[in-house]
Amino acid sequence: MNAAPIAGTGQPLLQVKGLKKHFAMAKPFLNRLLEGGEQQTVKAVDGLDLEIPRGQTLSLVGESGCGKSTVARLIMGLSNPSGGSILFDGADISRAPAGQPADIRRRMQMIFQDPYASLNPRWRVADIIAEPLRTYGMCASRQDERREVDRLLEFVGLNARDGDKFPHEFSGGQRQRISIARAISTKPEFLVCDEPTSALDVSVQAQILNLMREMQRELGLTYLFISHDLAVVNFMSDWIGVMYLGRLVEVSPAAELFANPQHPYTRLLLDTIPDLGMSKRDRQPAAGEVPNPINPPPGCHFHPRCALANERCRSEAPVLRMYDGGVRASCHAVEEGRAIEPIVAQASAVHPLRAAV
Amino acid sequence: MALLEVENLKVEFPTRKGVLTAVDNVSFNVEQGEILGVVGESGAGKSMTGAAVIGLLEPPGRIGGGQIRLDGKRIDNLSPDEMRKVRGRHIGAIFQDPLTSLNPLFTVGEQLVETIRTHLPMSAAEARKRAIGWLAEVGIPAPDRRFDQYPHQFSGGMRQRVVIALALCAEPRLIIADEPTTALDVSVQAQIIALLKRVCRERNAAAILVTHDMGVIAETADRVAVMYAGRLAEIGPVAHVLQKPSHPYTAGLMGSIPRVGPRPERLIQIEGSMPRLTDIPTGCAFNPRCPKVFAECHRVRPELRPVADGAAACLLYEGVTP
Amino acid sequence: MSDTSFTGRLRSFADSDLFYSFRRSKTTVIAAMALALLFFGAIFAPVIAPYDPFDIAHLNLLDSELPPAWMEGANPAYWLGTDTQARDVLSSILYGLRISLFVGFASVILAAVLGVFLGLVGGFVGGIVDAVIMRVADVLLSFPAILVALLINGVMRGILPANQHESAAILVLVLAIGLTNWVQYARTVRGSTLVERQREYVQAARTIGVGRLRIMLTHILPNVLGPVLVIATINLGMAVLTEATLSFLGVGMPATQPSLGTLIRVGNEYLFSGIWWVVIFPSATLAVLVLAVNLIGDWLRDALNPKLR
Amino acid sequence: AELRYAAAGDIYGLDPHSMTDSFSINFLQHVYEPLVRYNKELKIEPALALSWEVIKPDVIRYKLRQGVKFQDGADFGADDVVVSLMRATAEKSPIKGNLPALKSVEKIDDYTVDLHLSGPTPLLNNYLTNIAIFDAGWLEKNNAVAPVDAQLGEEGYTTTHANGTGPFKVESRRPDAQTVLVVNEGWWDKPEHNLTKITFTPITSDATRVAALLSGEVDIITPSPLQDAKRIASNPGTKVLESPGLRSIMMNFNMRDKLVDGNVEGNPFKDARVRKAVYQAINMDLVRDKIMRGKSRNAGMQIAPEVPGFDAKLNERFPYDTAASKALLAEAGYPDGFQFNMNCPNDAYVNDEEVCQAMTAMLAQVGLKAKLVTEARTLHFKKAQEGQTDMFMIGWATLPMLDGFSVLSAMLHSPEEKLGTWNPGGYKNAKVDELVKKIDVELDETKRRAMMVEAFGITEQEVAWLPLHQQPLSWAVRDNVEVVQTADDLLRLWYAKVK
Amino acid sequence: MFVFLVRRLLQAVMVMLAVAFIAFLMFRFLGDPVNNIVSQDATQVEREEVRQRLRLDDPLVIQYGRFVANAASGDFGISYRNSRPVSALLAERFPATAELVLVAAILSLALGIPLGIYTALKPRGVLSQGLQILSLIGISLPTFVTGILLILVFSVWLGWLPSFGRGDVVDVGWWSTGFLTASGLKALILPSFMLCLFQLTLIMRLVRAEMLEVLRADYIKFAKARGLKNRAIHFRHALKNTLIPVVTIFGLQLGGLIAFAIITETVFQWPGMGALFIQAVNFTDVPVMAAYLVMVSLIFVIINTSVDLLYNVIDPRLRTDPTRATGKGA
Ligand SMILES: Nc1ncnc2c1ncn2[C@@H]1O[C@H](COP(=O)(O)OP(=O)(O)OP(=O)(O)O)[C@@H](O)[C@H]1O
Ligand SMILES: Nc1ncnc2c1ncn2[C@@H]1O[C@H](COP(=O)(O)OP(=O)(O)OP(=O)(O)O)[C@@H](O)[C@H]1O
Ligand SMILES: [Mg+2]
Ligand SMILES: [Mg+2]
Ligand code: NI
Repeated sequence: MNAAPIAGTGQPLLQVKGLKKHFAMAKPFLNRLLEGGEQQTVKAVDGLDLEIPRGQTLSLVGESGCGKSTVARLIMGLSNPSGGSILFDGADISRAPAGQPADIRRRMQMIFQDPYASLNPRWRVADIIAEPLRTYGMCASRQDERREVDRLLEFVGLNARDGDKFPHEFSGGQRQRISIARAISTKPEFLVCDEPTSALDVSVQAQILNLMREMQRELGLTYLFISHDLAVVNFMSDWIGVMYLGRLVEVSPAAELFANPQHPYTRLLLDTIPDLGMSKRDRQPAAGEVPNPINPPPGCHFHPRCALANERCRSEAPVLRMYDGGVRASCHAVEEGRAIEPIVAQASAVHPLRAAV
Repeated sequence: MALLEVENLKVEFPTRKGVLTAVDNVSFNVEQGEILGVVGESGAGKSMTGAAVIGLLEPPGRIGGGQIRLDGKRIDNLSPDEMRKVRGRHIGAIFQDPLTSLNPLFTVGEQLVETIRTHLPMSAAEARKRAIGWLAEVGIPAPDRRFDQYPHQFSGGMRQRVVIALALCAEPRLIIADEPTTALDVSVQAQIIALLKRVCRERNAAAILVTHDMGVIAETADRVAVMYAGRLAEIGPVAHVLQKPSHPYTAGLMGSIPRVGPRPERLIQIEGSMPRLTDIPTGCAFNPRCPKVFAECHRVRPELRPVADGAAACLLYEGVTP
Repeated sequence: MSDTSFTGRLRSFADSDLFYSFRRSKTTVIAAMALALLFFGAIFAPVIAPYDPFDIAHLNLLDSELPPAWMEGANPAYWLGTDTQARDVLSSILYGLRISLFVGFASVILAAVLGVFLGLVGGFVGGIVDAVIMRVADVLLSFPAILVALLINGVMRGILPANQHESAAILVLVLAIGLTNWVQYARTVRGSTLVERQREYVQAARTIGVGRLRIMLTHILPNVLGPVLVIATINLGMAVLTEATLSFLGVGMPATQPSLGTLIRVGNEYLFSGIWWVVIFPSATLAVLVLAVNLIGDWLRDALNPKLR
Repeated sequence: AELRYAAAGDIYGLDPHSMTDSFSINFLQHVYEPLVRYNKELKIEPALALSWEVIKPDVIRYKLRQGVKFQDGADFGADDVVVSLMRATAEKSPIKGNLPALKSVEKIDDYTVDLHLSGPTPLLNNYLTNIAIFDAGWLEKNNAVAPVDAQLGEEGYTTTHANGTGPFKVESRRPDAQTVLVVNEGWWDKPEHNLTKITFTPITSDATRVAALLSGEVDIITPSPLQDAKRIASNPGTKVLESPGLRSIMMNFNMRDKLVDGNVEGNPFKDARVRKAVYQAINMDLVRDKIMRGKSRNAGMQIAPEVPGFDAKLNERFPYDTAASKALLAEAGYPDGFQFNMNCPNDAYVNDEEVCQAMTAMLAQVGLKAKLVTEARTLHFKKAQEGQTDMFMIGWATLPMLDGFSVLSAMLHSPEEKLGTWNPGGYKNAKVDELVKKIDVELDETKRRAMMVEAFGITEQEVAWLPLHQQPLSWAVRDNVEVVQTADDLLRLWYAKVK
Repeated sequence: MFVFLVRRLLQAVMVMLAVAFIAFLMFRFLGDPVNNIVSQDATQVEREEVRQRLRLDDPLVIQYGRFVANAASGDFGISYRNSRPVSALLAERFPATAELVLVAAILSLALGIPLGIYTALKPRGVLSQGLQILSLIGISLPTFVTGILLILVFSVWLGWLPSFGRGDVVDVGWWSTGFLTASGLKALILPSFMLCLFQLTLIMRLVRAEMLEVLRADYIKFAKARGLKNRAIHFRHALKNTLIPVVTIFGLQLGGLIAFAIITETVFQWPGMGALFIQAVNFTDVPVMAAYLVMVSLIFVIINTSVDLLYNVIDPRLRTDPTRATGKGA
């Protein structure tokens, strides 16, 4: 893949700098008063730097709770960042609530994870798809609107007549198509997709992923794609960012990440991909679970699970550093060259596969 | 003789619009110590098959036909009380969500001891020792301290370990694991699967592993059954089914899985989606989506036929030619 | 299913699961029929009631205490007999039903509107507004409805000028019962709102830039109304009963504008004197009314509960 | 034997000086006694006083009974009378109105007292039947010489403790639940009763009270609901005691300048023709036959035949005649009638609410629209006295006076100081006012009666009030109980026998 | 746990202050207290004098403070109707109501829970369908009608049970109890039955609904999969989980019992606080109304607080993790 360096040509469509979101774990006032202790916070996103070049896809992967969805919500303006900035096409929208300013927000839309929950069960499909059109006043007349809706339905592979139905009359894959139709109805340039296929069966997932790639080609869309599935991410992305407890531990061009994972956590993730060829192999995955985000370990958050951890890792938080091939990783071990050779065998031999049927 | 023999199993749901057949004429065997993977799309009937075997179909669901034999003895027509004695003692089960599988009001220890003493003649003290042993066995650190804790004091992965201990503590010879890892984090999933594999092997227990996840099957199962719309599409050794699928559906399924490595321009995709149980087409249930469909497919329902090392239900293998 | 015409909708309703489960439950069908009959009687009381019990100019004491038509000494013009004031018992019941049902409906509507509104606002806006609403709700909830109703009733009577009491009685009752019962709606709606608010379709609407109020009204409201309907049905029975109880305690409807409860209170005094019809018929009507409402409420609750499907 | 008694309400406390409620005062006469009392025939007879003589028109001398002991053993004497009468008439006493004429009491010797009055008081003994005599020493000891005024947040020893000379003593009392009296063995009078114990229970609900009698849980109930008479009579073991009573039920008219809730200018009731129209629109025979089950006695006067001042001719009612009524209304300028409000109690008199409902129905037939309000008696009488009604119901038994003057002074005299206290409608007739003042001081009984009849005659012609009927007394007892039923509706259990 | 306690207590105090405020307002809304005191024809000067004597010319806040202070020391003034201190009246009546409510509560639990379990376990049995219908009728019949019918049948027709009152009572200290005499116990039967009927059906329905819900839970399915005996599943696993919400609701219902005692006491002439209250309402005896309100709220608050505490004791999730102690559910 063309691993275009981050500071490549032109201005990236989306730029996120030092993005932070801290949730106050509001212990009731009285508890604090009587039990002492400070106000606790969950650092759901803790200083995130990202850039997504126009027309490309950046994916975020990481375990549940690492803050992927929070990033998506921050970018869409669904919640206010505690710090940092979000630039869309050069304009700072980090403090603008969802939908505002209309001329910028219209250009960015979102596709959600759960095709069952993302459509209002009491609305007709045509109304659902037309809602953004109405809100941004993009259609002159009802006929206009209906024509546009029909076009969108057919674009995503549904029948124009389906507009009169209710969501419950559709299968999961079809619903996700409706969500997509709604998302592209305002002719956005940028789509945030938060695990758009994780609730779908593989055979349907393939349809949706193909559709999204086609759309990208045809409409020149830029994606922020979120998933916990590395194989899916590989299929979709130009860039992959690996998150761990609110921080990016590694951002690399997709091929580079698989070929040459730097951060030990990335390696761990790659190692969890079961693979077809090594059938019945006993893996001994890294022990331990994702730590509690309320009280993350000091220094490098990953150090308790990391074989390479040393004193420095326990006390000092690493920062993202640029390495060869556009790879950026935040790890003292990598920086110091303590990291051993990549553990995951590469593309040539077997086809590791991680799949959800 | 196989440990478990399922023959022409039918699971039905009477509804206002007639009887739904959620599992339709499914037959398979599970050998001693073998892990049989069951895959298929959501709603294909995987869980219902498992539930029928362990006798826990929720009403109005019912077994509408066929036989289930454990060690050659029929168990599908046992009285509720006899069936209860089979459950836990001979067949154990693990469900998807470890969070809700444990009763929040009883300590982990109480639940273990209770299960052990229901099935094995043991004093409370012995049972306690045995229970702590099980906790240690499934890899829970400081088991004697953990024994007296409540489920909510355990993390998700630990809870699933407890669930496994509970399913195994009366030493059944067959375990039905219905998506035991879907609710867990990616990195924990692998741990649990490894654990399951280890205990099955050590105790020479067989398992039916129901899952969405082809990767899990690939690593864990000896044989795999592929279900589609309540029917068995294909069954055979893992390597065979995954690498050289016989049924067009299995083939499509394998193709549509994204893989790590050089990425294709498009994934192979099967058009459409699995039919609802209410309108399964006549003939082969897969015929509307099948790339190799021919006229007969719309009329004749294929039987499971031996193909290579396994078996597939496709007219292509019935000597019918397009 | 996607036919938007009226007949189409009707057909799709007749085809729906709800209607199917309704048809299958015989008790519910019977209850619905009984309820329809009572509603009909109440709504068209002025038309179908043989007499107007409020038209005192046409009462004749000579006709008082006549037994029901099938008994000896009865005047067949009065099917269910007459009371001590020569009022036709059947007509009194129809008019009393009117008042009972009016109080029931009005207070349920008041409670529902108030509760839904507060619940929506509390759940959607959150923060201090929510905290205040819910604390008030907690306090109200820990007091039994009948007591709160008694108190509100007492205070209202205290505030109103003395000669307004009679005419305001019905409003006082509606207020007292309505203000007592909103909590349940508010809690339920708030709960569902908290859930719905997190639903992705709401997030989707927000990303589009739909305003808060609009989201609340067009997206969330329709989706939280299911349980409200169930509560409202069950509450209707409770409200009718509460009204009757207050009237029985003498703080409800006055004898000049009797509700079913008042009829029972007044008739109660004649229970031993052989004029049983003045108390038995209103009691039976009340019981049938509440029973029918409760049966339908029960059914509705089960039918709308996705877990029970 | 034990007698179990249930009434519709409880007594207000144990201090007969702290309340005006005649039921409570009467009940307490089983414990406390007055100087003179009514006997079975409602004639005045000596009680704690033996005899009396008029020394001067305004000074009466009472000789007291000797050898009487209070229930705590103390002797009865003149000091007790002085202290008790002064206590009852003290400035703060709630019942000072029950003995308005008393100025002071003078002890002559241990068993003689002089009562100094503000003027000639023909009805002094009638008043005195209602004033209980306390033990002076006991009052002093318990710091209760001053009357108790509950409204000011005071609680007296006497509210919860009793010590009289009467035939029974209080054994225990739980308000609203049970008051138990036991026989006073040391009573001065020879008991006609054979009771050892009286258990008194208030039961508010008519139905429950009847049920209690029918199920044999009580021996006597007062009142017994009229409508249940048949049932009680037909029940083996119970019977109904009925007789005409003293209490006359009547309606007052608002004669102030405006109607409280009317739809016409001014106040039509100021016109006697309108009042008469109302009168003639009401069919009391029907009310008697249907609502009162034939048990009431229709009245043209505001007093019962037993009461001095009664006149048979005056007791004739104007005939029920709707045509005449309508004609009168038309004549007065209200051919289509008008609207006004009518207030009635719902717990004070026999079938009070029903009677009022029936009246509104009858009035409607001549086009008069009465907006009926029925309430508990406390609220009702408060409103009535504050003039918040156009027509209200009241019942008057003239007790304890047992004399027509009671009606004349309280209800027919125009409101003025202590007179006309129950004339909130504001009826005023100079001649009547003059007669009332004369009657008040006239000691000659025949003259007095003649004047009373004259006054009643005037007011009747003017339809000052609307008399309805005397309500029947209705008690019910078990067959083995014998009680004396007097027209004043008061139960005197010292005449009771249980077989 | 300590924090939880403090928070609940603070909340309870807030509630009581609010209730006291309402009670205080009642004095003002339901008529000027001066009018209740002076005679009809008192002059303006006299009225002012009384006003000053009662310190009614102080600012409202101060008066409220005084009211609260008095109420806290149990002083609610003197009943207009009974001429006795309200606190003494209430104290006298309290045992009657407490015993009635206690017996009714025990009855409704002792019958409601087993019936609820039965109907949940045998949802399609004839008997439980019958019970279901009966329970619906139970909540549909106005309690006063039931009470009257009970009297008619058991006192008047059959003559088995007394129709009114408490029977003989025995004083144990200041507490007068009807538990110690035969007639006292007999007198309890009808009223407590009438009072518990509604709650009984309510609890039965609640237990049934809750139990059915629990029986659908995953852990029950898993318990079955472990081959546990039905008895253990139903009565150990399901019942314990069922009872947690039932405890909360029962706390609320206990309040309901106290309130509904008003009707029972009216029908059966039961000399309790409810009868006192309804008489006070009819007589506008404001001090009694206010005191009843404050007293009953105090009882409610105590009950609710103890239920919350109990809840924390029986639910291990709350016991070990006090931050989750959110009190009762919906
Ligand atoms: N509104 C909130 N209040 C408090 N904490 C929150 C809130 N929203 C998210 N969090 C916390 O922030 C962290 C990140 O959550 P987020 O939903 O972004 O994770 P995720 O990576 O999307 O996980 P998943 O894969 O499960 O969707 C979690 O620990 C979560 O508990
Ligand atoms: N109570 C029921 N009534 C009617 N149909 C039912 C009922 N329960 C399950 N089914 C149907 O039975 C079929 C098989 O369900 P099953 O749970 O076995 O699917 P599955 O393969 O386990 O799916 P998943 O991967 O989603 O768990 C489904 O199509 C479902 O619709
Ligand atoms: Mg997420
Ligand atoms: Mg399943
Ligand atoms: Ni997945």
